[in-house]
Amino acid sequence: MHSLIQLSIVVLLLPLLSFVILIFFNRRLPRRGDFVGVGILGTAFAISAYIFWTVIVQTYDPAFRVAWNFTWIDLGNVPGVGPLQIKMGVVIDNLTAIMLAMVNLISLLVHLYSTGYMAGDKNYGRYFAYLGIFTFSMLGIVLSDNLFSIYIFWELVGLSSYLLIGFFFEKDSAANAQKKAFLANRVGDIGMWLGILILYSQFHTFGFSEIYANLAAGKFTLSNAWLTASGILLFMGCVGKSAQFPLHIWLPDAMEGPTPVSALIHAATMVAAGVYFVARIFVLLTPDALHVIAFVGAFTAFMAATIAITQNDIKRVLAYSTVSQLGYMVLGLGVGAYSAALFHLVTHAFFKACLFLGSGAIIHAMHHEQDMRWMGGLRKHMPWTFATFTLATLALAGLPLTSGFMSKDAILAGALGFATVEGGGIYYLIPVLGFFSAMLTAFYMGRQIWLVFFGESRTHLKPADDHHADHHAHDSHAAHGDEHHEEHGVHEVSWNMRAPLVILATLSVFFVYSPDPLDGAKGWFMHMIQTPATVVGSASLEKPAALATAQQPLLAEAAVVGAGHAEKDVPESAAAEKGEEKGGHTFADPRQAEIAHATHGAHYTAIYISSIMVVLGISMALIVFVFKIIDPDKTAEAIRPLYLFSLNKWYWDEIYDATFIRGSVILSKVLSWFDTNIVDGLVNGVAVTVRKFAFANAGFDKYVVDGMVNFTAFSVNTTGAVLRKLQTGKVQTYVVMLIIAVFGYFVYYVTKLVY
Amino acid sequence: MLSLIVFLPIIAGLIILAVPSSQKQIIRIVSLLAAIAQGVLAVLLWRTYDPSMAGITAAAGGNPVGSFQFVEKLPWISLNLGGLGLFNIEYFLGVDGISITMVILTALISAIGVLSSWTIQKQVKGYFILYNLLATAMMGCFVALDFFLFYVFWELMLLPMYFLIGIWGGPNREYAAIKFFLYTLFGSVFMLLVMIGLYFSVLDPMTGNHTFSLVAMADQHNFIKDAILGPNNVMWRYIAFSVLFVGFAIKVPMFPFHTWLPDAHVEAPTPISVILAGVLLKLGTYGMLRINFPLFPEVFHAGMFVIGVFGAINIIYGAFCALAQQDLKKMVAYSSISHMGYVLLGLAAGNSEGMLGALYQMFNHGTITAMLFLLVGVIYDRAHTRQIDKFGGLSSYMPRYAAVVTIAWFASLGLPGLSGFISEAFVFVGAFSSVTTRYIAMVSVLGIVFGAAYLLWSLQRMFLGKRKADAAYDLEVGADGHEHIHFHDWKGKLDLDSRELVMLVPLAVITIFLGIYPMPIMGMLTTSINKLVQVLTPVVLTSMN
Amino acid sequence: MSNLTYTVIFYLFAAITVFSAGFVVFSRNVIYSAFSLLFTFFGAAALYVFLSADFIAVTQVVVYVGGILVLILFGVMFTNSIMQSKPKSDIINIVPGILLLAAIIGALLFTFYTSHSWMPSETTLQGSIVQRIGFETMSRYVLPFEMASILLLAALIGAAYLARFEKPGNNEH
Amino acid sequence: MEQLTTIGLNHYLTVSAFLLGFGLFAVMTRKNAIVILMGVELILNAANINFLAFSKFNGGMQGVMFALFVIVLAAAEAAIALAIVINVFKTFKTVDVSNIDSMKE
Repeated sequence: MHSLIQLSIVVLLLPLLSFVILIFFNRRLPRRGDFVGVGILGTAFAISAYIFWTVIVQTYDPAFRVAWNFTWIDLGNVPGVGPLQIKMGVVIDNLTAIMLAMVNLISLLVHLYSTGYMAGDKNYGRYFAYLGIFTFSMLGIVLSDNLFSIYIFWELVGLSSYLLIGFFFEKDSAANAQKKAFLANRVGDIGMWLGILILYSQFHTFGFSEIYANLAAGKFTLSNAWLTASGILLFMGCVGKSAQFPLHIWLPDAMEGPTPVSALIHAATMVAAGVYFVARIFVLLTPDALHVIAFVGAFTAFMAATIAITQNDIKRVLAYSTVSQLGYMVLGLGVGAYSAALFHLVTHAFFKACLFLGSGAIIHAMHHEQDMRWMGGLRKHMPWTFATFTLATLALAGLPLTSGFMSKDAILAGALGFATVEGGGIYYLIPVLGFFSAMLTAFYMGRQIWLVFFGESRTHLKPADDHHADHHAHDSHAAHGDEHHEEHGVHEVSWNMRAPLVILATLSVFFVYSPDPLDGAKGWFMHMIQTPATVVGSASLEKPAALATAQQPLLAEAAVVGAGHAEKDVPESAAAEKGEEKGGHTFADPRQAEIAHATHGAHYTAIYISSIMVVLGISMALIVFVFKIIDPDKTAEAIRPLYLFSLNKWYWDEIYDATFIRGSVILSKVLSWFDTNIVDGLVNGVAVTVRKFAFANAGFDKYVVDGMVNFTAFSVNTTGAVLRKLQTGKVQTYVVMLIIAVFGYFVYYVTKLVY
Repeated sequence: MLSLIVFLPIIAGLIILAVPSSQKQIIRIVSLLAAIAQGVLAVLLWRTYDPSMAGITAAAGGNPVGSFQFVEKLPWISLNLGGLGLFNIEYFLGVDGISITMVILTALISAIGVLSSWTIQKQVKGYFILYNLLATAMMGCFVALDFFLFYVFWELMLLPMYFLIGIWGGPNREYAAIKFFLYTLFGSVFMLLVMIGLYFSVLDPMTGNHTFSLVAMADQHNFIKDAILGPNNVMWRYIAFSVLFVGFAIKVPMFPFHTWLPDAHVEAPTPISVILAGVLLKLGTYGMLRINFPLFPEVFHAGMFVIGVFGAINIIYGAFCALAQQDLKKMVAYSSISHMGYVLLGLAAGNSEGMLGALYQMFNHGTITAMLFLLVGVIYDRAHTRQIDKFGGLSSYMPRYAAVVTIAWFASLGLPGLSGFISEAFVFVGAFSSVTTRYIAMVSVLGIVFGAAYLLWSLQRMFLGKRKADAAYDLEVGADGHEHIHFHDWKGKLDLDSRELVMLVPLAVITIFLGIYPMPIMGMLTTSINKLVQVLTPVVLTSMN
Repeated sequence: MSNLTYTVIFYLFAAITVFSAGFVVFSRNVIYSAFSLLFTFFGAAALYVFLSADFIAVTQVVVYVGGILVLILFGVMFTNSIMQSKPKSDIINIVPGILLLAAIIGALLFTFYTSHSWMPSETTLQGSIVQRIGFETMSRYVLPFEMASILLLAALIGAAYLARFEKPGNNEH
Repeated sequence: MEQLTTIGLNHYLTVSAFLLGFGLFAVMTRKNAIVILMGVELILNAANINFLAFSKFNGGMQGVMFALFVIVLAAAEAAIALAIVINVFKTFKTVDVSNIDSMKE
């Protein structure tokens, strides 16, 4: 067992340990045991940092991969299949290493931040326990080497997000939100599960590498439509977790959870898991599936951006921007800009976490005021927050010199290239939507910055009626008990909440990733993460049977090139890697190669357009909110329908509520009525008829059959009663009878005698 | 050994018979000891069981006891019918992979049931005597390998169940008890007919006369070609299969025959609900596996699709009905209908994954549903109502209870890491892998979502949010300044007391452990199941890919 | 003595017997009927003499008149207090009684006189039969004789037991 | 005329018939137990007359012996009967047989 594997397993299990300790003993530990959580996460981060160092920095090899697995369930000698085992395992490659480090880092920072933010909450200890189990399941997703365990951790992530969203479960809104989130995820999960089933029913294995090997060997006997279907179904899992278009509704509501949780789960890690998963299964996605993914991503990015413009809740704005950014990533994957998408995943994780933690600081300082309309002028009061928040905002908007700029424009370049390769037409919609939402992003982020930090404080403008409706719930009281009641001033947050902001802000500057602020492709990241060869290239679309023959030579030469290209040669990995990616910019799949080439061509165009868009957006924000040339309210009035449309989030909630939720509730009522009245009624009806017949039968028995018996008894009885009268008990009566009898006999005798 | 494990409760019942009925505590303790002893024996059985032996049918060489283990085989009833030959019924016990797990489950659930019967105050003596009788009958059903013996135990089960529901039940208990009794009797009558028919169409390869031995029956070679249920008599075989299937489906319960279940559950006292859902429902599917399918494999093969459809109906229909319930116990009852649907679906798949999932689901459903009913009982003891809307915000006031409920609820909705998930997953894997039931599986996956829906909804309405205006409990501010919950006439501990923890924690631990590492149970199943699948498929499965 | 006187005497005694018997039956007064019973017994005894059963006749007088009649009189006295003016015993359902009486007697007489003709043997009992009774008793009827004696003893004891008076103080029932 | 003058068997039988009839009548109709007893005696006498008459006219001794035993039995019977009557009287304070029906129903 490779040492890295052991380390990674330790990393995986540490947060679970923290969960177990805290869930059982948090009340017995001092400070409710928050130091346990922070400490354990610190250790975990240290180890994962070591892994990162070894994998990324020391063995600077794109094809690096070590794997280990064990038999989890042994089904014995299954008829029709032969010996069959279900394996569980761990795989470490570059992507895993990076994700490990990222997840642990953000989780650690959030733990640290929470010690300040959640201080004094009555379930303080349990909160850290939940953070622990979330981190555990997230790491599980990152590390697992097969679909089954990914599905397991996938659902566990759903569980922990359920627990954390509903942390303030006494608020009905929170309870609803957690239920909504879990169910939406479940819908995605069953799609993903069906996708897994399609693959399993073919290969009787869950492991990635086995599946890819079988696929490359053309063992997939169903029609190719099934393969596309499996791809899209698996993507549904991502749609659920990463809040893509049909199932995006849960993410904004999830903001009911504590703000650090929003930062950790609903900005940085969990929602990114979907993208990570699609990246893992990228190689078995057929071009059709990729097209679907690309369009879904583009649409989501655009829609979320339009909604984000008009939201007033600071966290909701960020939530929708998250959805939109995730749309970017999915779009990137769809167009085959694999590494760009993952790059954006990482960068976005950092700056969006920074933004959320910053907003958390603001909310904390504003005594749980979340509505931007009543903020403003915080620039002076909270300089640290202001600085970090602005930096992160620039990164999100995608201004040059920030990490966001590099990743986003890589994706857009990929989109352009994709469009050109696919031959224009409808496919140009994708880059167009991308650029447009880039502009919108710049606009609403500018709006947010202005509303929050500049201008004068508008706290007093807040109408008193809904003052602290439920924001001022128990936690605010508990959290900052009395010191707020004496001095109500806004103040900078304490160090343990400031430090994470600073760290995250630094991580959203370009030089962390690439020496060239304009081209992320020159950086280490894009080098380490490279687009894998898909085992179902366009060549294999027509006749999957020929896929094996079509694929083998390509793979072979790819392997050669990869081996030649790689700085450090890791034979085991090169051998283990069939369908997985190869070193260098060589692609086993001609289509990918084409797209990559076109992307290179489109690189600078993308930069220009996107920069223009961003500048456009920001200047619009300035025009509207700084120079007041256009009055936002008047504009809103002017385009009221559009404004409402955006403000009400395109009415998705209403639509779903009217169709699915109401529908299923009504259906359930109907069915249970059917059950009690029709099915059960039928049963009872049978029972009743049987009883009726039985009663009739019983009547016959009682009055006729039994009647005869009783009549006999009765007659005997009466005769007895009559005859009893003769038994007077007087001797003389008997004598009389005797004599009468004798005389009777005599008469008889005489008559006999005479005649 | 098996006889001991079967008849231990009866012995306890006899002892109780001697105890004066005023000595309630002694009575309880005696039956508890018996249950514990039974559990110990079951564990012993489990440890000494050899998972490499398949069972199911007679081994090669016509060994009459097959590769069963712990076999006990004595002539029981043997009378000479002259023309009809020798009529011999054997006392034939034995276990294989399919039954050993059920034996363990039964022992476990009976012990839990005794514990939860502690609160029964009415006619304790009679209650425990009937209870022990029931325990014996259930255990007997799972280990009997002679069809006649099986039938005897099967019928023996009805009587105590009827009285336990009919005397110790809720307000509408007579109706429910009668309904349960008639329904099951209806099924078993047909079973009797088929049993006789089988007897006259099967020959024991050893002795050459007719036999009731299921081991002999499970081997198609032992059938007389032209007998009433012989291979040549196709129509009658189909009819026999159908009526037998209906008989077992009533116990499961399968869709059109399920309506006795909610009534019985709602009316029955908590321990009886636990037994009913934990063990009795399994007898239906166990009977299918042990009797219905192996004896008529070709009919089963033809009927897979139909069974699968009914399974899917159970899953989704049950989930929807549960979604609409106001009574918590009724919701749980419908949820177990839905979960037994998974079992049917897995059986219908007819391949190892599906069967494995089905059997594992049988075990897990036993433990999980037992938990659910115990938890319902806990809240009912305190609040004297089960209306979901009468609660709310409980988790602030009863944290321990809320925690266990959360575990149980999530186990029931198939959360990974808890045992329910693995069984459902395997059911779907199997159902999807077989061409016959692929599309059914696709539809039934919806059951996962709706299962989550009704469970989470009830969880939210009862435990989250704040106290409802018309809640079944009051709030009062205690000495320490915190709010405390207060039930109107509940003297006992507010949160779970130690007895309830002793009942619930083992189940929870089992659920979690088997969710992480299922091999302890699955390991015993696999060999038998692979053998069973071979028996069930006359032709090699082409549906696998 | 002449045949005619014989006949007359017979009729006389027969009449005495029958009429006194009738009086026994029909008189309302128990005392009277008891005493007229005396005459009946005497008449019967006389008839026995006519039937040349002189020993029986003597026994009849001794036993009946000297024993039974005295017993009966004692019984009368025990049961009916003499002081009360006339100890009555009224007659129930007299009419059917009379009818049956007539019927029985009529039937018997009818039988005797019409339907049967007795054929007496040549040899009839002549002279005294005391010696022959002695022989018969000791030879042929010895067993009935002994039994009779035992019976008498039993009757004696039984009668004494039944009729004894309990002392006042321990009253049965 | 010859019938009347020469005394034959029938005359005795007639007498006994009358006695029997009267005895039966007494047993039937009188309420006083003692009178009934007298009736019984009459019946016995009638029987005796019969026995003796028959034995006279066929010259056998059986009738005579039987009559002798009848008398003996009659004595015993009378004694027992009277004792019973007296007991009855002690119990019921009456000898009216129509009232002595405690065993009735």
